[in-house]
Amino acid sequence: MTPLAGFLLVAALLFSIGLAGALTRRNAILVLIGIELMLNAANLNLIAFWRYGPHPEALTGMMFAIFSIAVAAAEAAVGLGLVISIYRHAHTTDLDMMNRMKG
Amino acid sequence: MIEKMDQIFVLLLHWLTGFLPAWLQAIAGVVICVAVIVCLYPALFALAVLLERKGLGRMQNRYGPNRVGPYGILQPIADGVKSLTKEDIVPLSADAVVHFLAPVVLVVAVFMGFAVVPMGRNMVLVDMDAGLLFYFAMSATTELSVFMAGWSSRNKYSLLGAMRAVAQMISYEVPLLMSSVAVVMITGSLSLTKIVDAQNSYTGIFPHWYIFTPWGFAGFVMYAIATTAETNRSPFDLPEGESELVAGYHTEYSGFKFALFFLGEYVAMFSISGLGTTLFLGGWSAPFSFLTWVPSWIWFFSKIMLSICVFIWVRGTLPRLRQDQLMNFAWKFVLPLTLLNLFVAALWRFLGEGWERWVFCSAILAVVYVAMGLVEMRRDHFGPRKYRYAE
Amino acid sequence: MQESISFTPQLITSPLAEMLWLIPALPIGSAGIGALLKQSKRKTAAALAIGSMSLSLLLALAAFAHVLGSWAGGVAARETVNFTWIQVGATSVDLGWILDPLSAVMLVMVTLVGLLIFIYSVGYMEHDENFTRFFCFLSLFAGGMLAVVIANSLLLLYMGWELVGLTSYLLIGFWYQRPAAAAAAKKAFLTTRIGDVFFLLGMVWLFAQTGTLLFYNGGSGSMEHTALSALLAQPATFGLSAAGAIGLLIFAGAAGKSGQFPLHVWLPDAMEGPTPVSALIHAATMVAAGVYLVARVYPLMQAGALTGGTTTALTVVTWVGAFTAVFAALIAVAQNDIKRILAYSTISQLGYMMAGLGMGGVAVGMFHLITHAFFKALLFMGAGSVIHGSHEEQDIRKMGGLKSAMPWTFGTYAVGMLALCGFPLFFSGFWSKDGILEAAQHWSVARAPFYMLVFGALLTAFYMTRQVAYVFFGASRASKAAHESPRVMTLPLAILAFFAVALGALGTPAWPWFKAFLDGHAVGFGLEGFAEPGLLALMATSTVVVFLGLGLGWKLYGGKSPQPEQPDVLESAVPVVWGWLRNRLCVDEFYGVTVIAFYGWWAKVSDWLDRRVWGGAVAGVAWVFRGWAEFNRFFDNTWVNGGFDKGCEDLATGGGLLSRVQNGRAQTYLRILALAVVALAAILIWSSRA
Amino acid sequence: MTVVFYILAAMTVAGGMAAMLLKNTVHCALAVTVAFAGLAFLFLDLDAQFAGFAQILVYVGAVAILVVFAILLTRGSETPKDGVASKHWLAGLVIAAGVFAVMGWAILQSAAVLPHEMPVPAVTVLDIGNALVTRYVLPLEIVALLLTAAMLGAVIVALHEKEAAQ
Repeated sequence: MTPLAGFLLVAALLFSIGLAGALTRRNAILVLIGIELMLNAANLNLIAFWRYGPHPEALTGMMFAIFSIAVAAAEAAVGLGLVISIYRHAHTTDLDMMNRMKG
Repeated sequence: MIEKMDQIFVLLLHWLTGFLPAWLQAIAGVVICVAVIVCLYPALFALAVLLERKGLGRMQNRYGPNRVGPYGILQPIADGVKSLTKEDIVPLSADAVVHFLAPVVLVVAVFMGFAVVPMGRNMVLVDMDAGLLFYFAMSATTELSVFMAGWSSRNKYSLLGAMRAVAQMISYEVPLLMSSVAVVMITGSLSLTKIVDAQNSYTGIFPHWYIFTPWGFAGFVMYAIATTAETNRSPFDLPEGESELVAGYHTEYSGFKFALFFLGEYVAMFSISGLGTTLFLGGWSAPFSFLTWVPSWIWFFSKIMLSICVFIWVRGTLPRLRQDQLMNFAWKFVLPLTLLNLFVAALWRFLGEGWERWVFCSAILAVVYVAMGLVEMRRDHFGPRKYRYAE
Repeated sequence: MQESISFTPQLITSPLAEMLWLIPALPIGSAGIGALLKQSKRKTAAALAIGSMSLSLLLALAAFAHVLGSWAGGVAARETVNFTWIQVGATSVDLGWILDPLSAVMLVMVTLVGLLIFIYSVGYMEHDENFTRFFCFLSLFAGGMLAVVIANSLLLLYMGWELVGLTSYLLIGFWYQRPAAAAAAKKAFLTTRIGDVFFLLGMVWLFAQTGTLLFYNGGSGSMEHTALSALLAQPATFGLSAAGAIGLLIFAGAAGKSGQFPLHVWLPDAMEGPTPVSALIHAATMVAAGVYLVARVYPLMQAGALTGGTTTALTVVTWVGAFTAVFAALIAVAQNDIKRILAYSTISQLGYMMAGLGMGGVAVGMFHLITHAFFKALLFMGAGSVIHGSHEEQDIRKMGGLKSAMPWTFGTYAVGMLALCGFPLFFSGFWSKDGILEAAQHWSVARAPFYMLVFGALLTAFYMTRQVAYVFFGASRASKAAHESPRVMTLPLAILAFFAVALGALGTPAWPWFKAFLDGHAVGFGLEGFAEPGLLALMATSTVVVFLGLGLGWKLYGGKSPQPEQPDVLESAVPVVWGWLRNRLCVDEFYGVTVIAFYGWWAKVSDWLDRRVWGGAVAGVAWVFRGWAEFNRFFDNTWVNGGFDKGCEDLATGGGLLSRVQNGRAQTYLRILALAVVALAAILIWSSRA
Repeated sequence: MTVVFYILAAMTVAGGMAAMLLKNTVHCALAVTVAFAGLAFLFLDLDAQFAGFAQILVYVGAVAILVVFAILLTRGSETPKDGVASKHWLAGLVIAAGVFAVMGWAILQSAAVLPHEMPVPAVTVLDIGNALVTRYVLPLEIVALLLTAAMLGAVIVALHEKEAAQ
């Protein structure tokens, strides 16, 4: 089993874990954590492809990863801010309780 | 001979590892260095504690510790023994694992920082390409440990202290980074050894330290303020403000864990002042060209001790801030000025050699600093207290 | 001006000629400043205008001296300064100014008379609240006039020409509160405009033919030999050459400005303006501009003439001039308004000048122009002084006996009157008029103009005597006692009187200095000038005629003081003729029933066309579109909107069904997304694997 | 496939698992921090120094702190009575498993499994910096803008009620 495949598998596993968490937990914050995990798995993929890709000197994957880290930080900040304001509003972070936006 | 004195530790290392088989030498070298660092800094810590207590005593017009040994020199040893022999109490409702992990994480993270700080010519553990980044990454993890400590020992004082500490550290990390980025911009490298080399030259007898440039001076002032807050030193020592919350996040710690926290704080002080020395005070380079014969490591450690003395002096002098004042100071005063400093550094970089850059940069900095100082000093800034961060 | 030098390397333009543009620029500039002044700044305005005018006078004198100096060396200099104004492809429109005897003399005359009139009007207008505006207009007028004078390009001349027209409109209508004044201003503007249209046509034609509007340009100007011969070669209608036709068109413009017969009607009404204006514009300068224009383009008119002979254009000019002279003089006899009399006399004198130009050449006409400018300005200002003194009274029958009331005015007025009548030997009018008569005597085409002009001279003497007798002699019929005018008004009168006498010396047959100066050849003093055959006889005739007129006038009007209401002596004698003359031979009425009526009718027709035909068409189009719009509205309401509503309802129901799926739980959506990803990825891999 | 890789992978996956499984939310936060750290070390193992340290700085230093703050501010630390899993947790689990299956299948399908070795790319921080300010300058600026906007947005969203109250 080649190193690339190994990294990819780890990333896939991490992604699935994050997805599972996002799908099964009720706490909004933990859902966010799951999403962060998924993002990180993607980053790992990018870095792995950069490392084992044909043109590492082009830095494409690396840049992709760095930018996605930055974006993920922003996303986390905004998401948590939303969770807090929702909590102030509804006094819960339980996603099952929050189904007001239904058609 | 001078060369030998300068490189004595390096030579020593080579001599020691010389006995080992080749495949072991690299690892052995690293192990030895780590061991040295881990032994050296606690010793310095003891010295610093003694220094602080005596110095504060003098400043507060009283004798410091003077019972143990002549002039109480042995006081630190007594303290160490006491903290090691004390019973290690873990509160019943505490989260035992986290409660145990917190000090460990702190100390580990703090010691990691020394890996990239050059303590003398050729005396850096890992000459990393992204040394500065590594350093800040490590110092960032300490915040987590503080939170762990505060949260795990189910105690509202601890929690409050931890929250305060974390908030404060995060807010002051930004100016800390910014003020160092200026240096990186000028040097063009994140590697601390390169930064020191860039400052290790002289015009006449005077060195090219960054503190002797307009932006460098301003940046150093900002850096000093940020470090004081980052290490929870007075006047920014709210996280362990005795009068408000007993001892902050390590209220529930005792014995060796407490000692670890204590050690961690002081070592953090050492490492961060070492970084400051490296960034602005020319690292291990001599202050005057005719003093270069003095071994470089002596300069490094004397500079560190000097900054420790400044820490102590500040603590003895200034009163403690209020939480909201602290935050306002960080976000509304220090951060803008560091940003301005970035701009000025860029200007410095692109104005090129010559007297103009001195005039322009100094003028800009002076004007803005004076104006902002006036604004901040207006009376209506000291209004009734707002409990935003301390709820 | 680089061009001029490159065209004529042998001609060196002196710095004075370079500076010539300052002469019109100064008054125009002062006008610009005066326009910005506050109404209350009366002194400043007057000082500004007079100062700039006197500066121009100094410059003009300098230029005159310069020309004199060059003339002493033989042929008089003609210096031009030309520059390109607009450059369009190959063709360029050039402007420029010229310094030659003609322009020099005119410059001096205009600036001098103008300055005197400025000074005079300080006194005359001192009670007017629009003092500053008045001086602003005056300066503007002077500037325009001077631009006309120095112009070396027909275009520049036309600019100044129009500026002059505009200012005369503004000045005639200066008291625009009076309906009469406003109407007179309009009349003047429109009438002169008719002439100007012809002028413009002539100018365009000239440009089309010669490609330049410069008069003199070192051989390539439109008044110089090459261009003229080209124009002669070009035939036009009525057996005229292009040169003649263009000349006539330009003459039409001149006739408009200097009130020749068909277009003279505006001039008498223009007397509604303030008296200095009448003096400046309608006696001395503007009306002279027409004559000056003809003199400028004289080469064009004369082109193709055999030596000593004449051309069609000149013949036309002559006849028009002669007719106008007699015609206006006749009307003048029967007028009672002091200023109207002078106005008609001006018209007739302008006729004399035109005739002189037509028959005797530039010198003769211009000489009479100069002398007339001075004594007619004198007369107008005297009349103004009289009006001022007798409390804005203008009817000569309500005056009388002012001789004792205002001696200065009387003395100067008498001098002017005698000069106008051409009192022998001592007065300039005599010599200048004599020159014209002599030219008429020797005219090869016809004798009639000579007799007409002699008759005109008789009438002139007669009506002037009548006027003076009415105004200054006999018992006073005025309601209020008259008083002498202030010194600031009488002083210019005195100066003008001096010139009215002295100028004659420049044109005696014994020493025809003026003619020589304009034609640019040397001159010497010698009584043998009188020895010319027929000259003495002619002088004798004119003398006799003048005395006849004076005596007749004195016999009829002198000494008695008829009341205003009782009819005039001649009226009781020949009432019919008198009536005709009183109504100015009904020219205005004639125009009223012909031209104006025609325009009124035409306006009605156009109005009808507008309303009925074009308006109808527009309305029809509008109606069609409205119908179309109505149809569209119907279509929208029924089909489009209806269809949309139906579709929207369907969509709403569909959405209602679909929205069941959307239960507002984020995780549900995420779940569905993940399922979709799984399916998609599976399909992709499966397809790619094969 | 070195030992280091296996250790780090185990650490990371374990951290992730713990984060998703533990009952106490704060423990979850700490566990996810471990996972983040493990990922950072994986980056280092991939010779991506810069990315690794950036990962530590951003995630361990900032995001984790944010998370615990959020947890404490929303009183999320005490575990609810009726379990931590939502309804349909089983469906979620199945779907996640399906996703992993598809991905693993894809990876094992792909050319990544074919053995090929790449030399360690000689990429210094200087190169990254140059690339950032030359070729990737536009994305850099955009990300800077995004971060500023996100900061302001987060502050406003979180402070909104307070502002209303004051």
